[in-house]
Amino acid sequence: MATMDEMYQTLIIEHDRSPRNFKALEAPTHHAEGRNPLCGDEVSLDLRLDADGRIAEVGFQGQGCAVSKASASMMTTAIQGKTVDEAMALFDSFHAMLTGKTADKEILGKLKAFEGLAVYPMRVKCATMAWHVLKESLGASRES
Amino acid sequence: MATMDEMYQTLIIEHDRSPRNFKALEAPTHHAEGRNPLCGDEVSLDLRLDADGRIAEVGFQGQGCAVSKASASMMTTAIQGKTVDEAMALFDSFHAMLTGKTADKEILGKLKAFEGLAVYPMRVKCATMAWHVLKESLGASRES
Amino acid sequence: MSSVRAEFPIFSRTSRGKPLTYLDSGATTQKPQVVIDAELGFYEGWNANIHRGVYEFSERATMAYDGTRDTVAEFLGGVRADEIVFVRGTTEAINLVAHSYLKPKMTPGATVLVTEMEHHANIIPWQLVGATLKAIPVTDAGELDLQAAERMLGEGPLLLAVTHVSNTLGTINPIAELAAMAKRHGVPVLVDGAQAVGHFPVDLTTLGVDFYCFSGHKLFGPTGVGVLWGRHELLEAMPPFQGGGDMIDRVTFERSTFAASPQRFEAGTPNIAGVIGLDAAIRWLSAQDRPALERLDAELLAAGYEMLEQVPGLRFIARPASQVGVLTFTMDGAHPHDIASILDSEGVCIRAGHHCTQPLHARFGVPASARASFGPYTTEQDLLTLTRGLLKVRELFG
Amino acid sequence: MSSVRAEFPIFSRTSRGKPLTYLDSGATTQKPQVVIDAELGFYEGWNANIHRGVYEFSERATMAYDGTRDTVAEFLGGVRADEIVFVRGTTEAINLVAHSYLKPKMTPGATVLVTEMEHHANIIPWQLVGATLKAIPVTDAGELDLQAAERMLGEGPLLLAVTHVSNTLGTINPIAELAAMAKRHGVPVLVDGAQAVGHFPVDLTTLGVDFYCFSGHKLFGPTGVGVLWGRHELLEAMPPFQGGGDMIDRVTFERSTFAASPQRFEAGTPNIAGVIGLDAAIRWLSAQDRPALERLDAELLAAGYEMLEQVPGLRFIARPASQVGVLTFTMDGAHPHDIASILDSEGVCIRAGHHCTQPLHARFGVPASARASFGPYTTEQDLLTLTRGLLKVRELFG
Ligand SMILES: Cc1ncc(COP(=O)(O)O)c(C=O)c1O
Ligand SMILES: Cc1ncc(COP(=O)(O)O)c(C=O)c1O
Repeated sequence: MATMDEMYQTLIIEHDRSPRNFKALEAPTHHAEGRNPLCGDEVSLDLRLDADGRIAEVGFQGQGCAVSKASASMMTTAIQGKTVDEAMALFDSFHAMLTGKTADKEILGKLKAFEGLAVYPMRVKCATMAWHVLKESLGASRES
Repeated sequence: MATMDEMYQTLIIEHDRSPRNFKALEAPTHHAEGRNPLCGDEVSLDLRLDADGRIAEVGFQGQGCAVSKASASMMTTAIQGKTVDEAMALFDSFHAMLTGKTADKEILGKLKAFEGLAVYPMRVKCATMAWHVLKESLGASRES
Repeated sequence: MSSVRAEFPIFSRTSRGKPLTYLDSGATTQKPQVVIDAELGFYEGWNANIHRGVYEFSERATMAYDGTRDTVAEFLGGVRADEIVFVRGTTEAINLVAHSYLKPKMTPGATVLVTEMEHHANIIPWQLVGATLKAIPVTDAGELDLQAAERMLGEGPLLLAVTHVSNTLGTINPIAELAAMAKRHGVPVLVDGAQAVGHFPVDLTTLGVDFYCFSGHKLFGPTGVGVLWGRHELLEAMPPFQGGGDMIDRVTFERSTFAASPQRFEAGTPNIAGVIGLDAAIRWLSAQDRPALERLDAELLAAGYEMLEQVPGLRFIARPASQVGVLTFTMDGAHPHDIASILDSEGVCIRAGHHCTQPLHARFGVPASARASFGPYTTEQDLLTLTRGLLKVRELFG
Repeated sequence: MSSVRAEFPIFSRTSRGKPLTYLDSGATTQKPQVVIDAELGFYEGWNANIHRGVYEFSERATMAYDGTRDTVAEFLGGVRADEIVFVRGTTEAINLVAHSYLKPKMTPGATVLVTEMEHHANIIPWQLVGATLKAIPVTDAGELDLQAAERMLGEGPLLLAVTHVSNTLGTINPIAELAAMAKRHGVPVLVDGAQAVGHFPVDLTTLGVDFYCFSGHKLFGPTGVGVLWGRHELLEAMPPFQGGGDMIDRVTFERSTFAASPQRFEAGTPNIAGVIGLDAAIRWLSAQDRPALERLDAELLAAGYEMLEQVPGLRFIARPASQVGVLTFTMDGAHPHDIASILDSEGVCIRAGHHCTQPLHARFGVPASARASFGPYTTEQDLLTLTRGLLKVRELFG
């Protein structure tokens, strides 16, 4: 399991420098924003679902620490093409892994890189914020 | 120096049972009341000063613990016939003795019996209450 | 000798040179070694402020502090952890509810229904926010008059604020029954659990009340920490009590917004070590054989009544049918303060005065009383020493 | 190596397996052994509730608790002991003044004058009682604009509420000068001394202010205890803040009357062990060579500035002419939380975020910053370790 240092050295800084899908969408079907008042991290998320209910396109914007930005960036690539239920299952596993619960790590793929964060609970919020925003954007729309 | 037990055994209970000057005065020149809200002790004090400014007559009433009643009773006998300044000097010595300061014990006479109370600071209030009321009654009149 | 007594280091000490006979657990309980060690361990080993640090000690302090909400939530029968607000003690908890729950609902003449046996902490806060108080009467046996309660609940009070256990009489009030009554009348219920939680388990998932509060220092924990539990919907709708760090969302000079409960009610640096000590205290208590402790308390109480009945001139204020280990009395010709002083010279610690229940004392027509109250470390020897001391008082004053 | 460091047991511990480099004393200070022992000694040796017990332990606890007022009064330059009110901390002190002093004077549109560098604890309480805030601007150097202060004091605020030392920038504000100005305009002054009292002596007999407050946990004392000092005439005229035991005179259901200050403001069982620990902390600090500690702080600060200036991309938020040992900065390309996490892996404890000063961060156009703050146990080695850690951050993010 990677230490905080190693996590930074490998993927976190790389995604912080060149975040994937760092953009607003032209015609999003879903949108939500989130904020961590304690550290000032902010994420704004756009999604476009296609007719089958798959996530066709996703973009995020915001400011914050490298962990939250890297996590948002990796989330956008991980959920692309997934159904809403698949994306939520991914979040459940991701969340379980970070809070030290038994998690289905198989489906996590590259997201496993964050595993070492589980021993730094104060930073887990940073890594899950984008996912909470994702959940909110999808949850809100499902009800409407 | 007497222990709490010995103090009770000797004078406190005797004065509690038969308090001296336990009465209201017919024509007091001075009056004041005091109360210790924590234990419910209450003292009401009447004084009559004569033309020379000497305490000609004194009476107290009230309810409370044996310490406060005994102290009030002994105070009334101790100040009888004294000038206001002499009574206040007596209080100063009494107070000093009870708060562990150097006191002129010579002038205290029988009041020395309370000396052992100095090591029971929670009860010192009970022993000084009547004196505080005395001071208030005299102080108030001096200003008017 | 009670088996838990050895876990409390204070019992190796003397009082006025005599073996310690501690019968004032109603005022504050003694602390088992594990509680003392928990605070000590924090200060010596990982002291840090909470919530905004990412470093190891701050992380550990934060997890311990917020984790205590889980401990408390479980202790209270399995309520939500985010319904646990940390405060200084019962007094602050009630003031918080008075300020943030009741005050916004206040109209001229609005009443709060209390009882004649309430502690001042469950009287003054309501008066300070302008409520008129009505009080459910207490019978000669020291119990609540439930018929009067039913009638008074029908008179439209904004809240019923009632103690679970009387700190003066030991009476265990029928809270579930009162809460059911209150519910029929649409009246929310706050329960002062200060004297209850240390004596028997409390399950808030079945009790049917809306707010519950207690103090750590009466629960074998540290001073300066206590708990307010409130139903989530109620807490969420309440404005802040105090303002400052840690309870905010966004702050500008024009306007500030606030965090969700329970954070909204915990402004500033809390008593972190106190909360950590409370966690240890609750874990300690939960690990005991609680039915056995309750039995012990009842047995000692029965023994205490029997012994004290032998003391000439001693009168109990009341003798409720269901009560915890508290003996409250007066003695003909001897003021409670004198009783306490003479007992003190024998190493016996009791409390004398009005025990912060002036209205209850007025109800029973005495200005003050003497109270001996038990803890799980109380022994029959303590009661024998008490009785011997009271006989001596009797001799002196008899 | 600082001579006092050995008195703090925590420095024998490691953080993330590395020697502890504690640079977060602005958030909370570490505790010398004498403070820990004072609390421990109380719980193990003479634990009791205060004020209403006549037995030895209660008497001793009462004397220790109330005696701490003398210790604090002397520590603050020799004010009256009955002007010392014990509270949970700075935050509660300010809320108390907002509620009991300011609120009765509030009229629609009434203002409180604060400064742009205030902690949220000196912002929100005034907003909660309905005051409009005006803020004295902070210059680029991180200092108060005194000309603006003079002008704004002339605009009729009900109160000037100002921090003695900025928790974010370290700025030592010219309180005596501000108080003199305020006096000319007839404006009373509250000073938030949270970050001051641990760094230099404060003499309230000459400072010319009306209220002063601080927290024990930032003064080498326990959490959950703090002090409000107020001028006797002001305290005496103020209504209670919280209601409950120990702050009353007579209680009836119709009407209650209250004790004199400071008791009137201390409802319920206070943090007795905390006050006893605070006493030990103040005695400990007062026994130190304080000018030497101030010199050490200044030397380390100068050294720290020099070292950190060598870190590429590091920018200090501001650099006030007169300040205590605090270094607050941002780094190009690295968020403060990431800086703190990487330092954490080296055993270095700093704080990242807005430090409860969102308006000050807005003033300097940054959402967050990293802060290293010193205590009397801070060493040059700590600063070297910090610098090395920051160079590593630079390497990763550069
Ligand atoms: C300047 C200042 N004021 C007020 C506070 C609040 O103190 P506490 O959290 O101890 O109530 C702090 C501490 O964070 C501070 O630094
Ligand atoms: C029944 C009851 N309610 C409230 C209180 C107040 O608790 P605290 O002083 O810990 O705030 C007490 C303790 O004296 C009590 O016995």
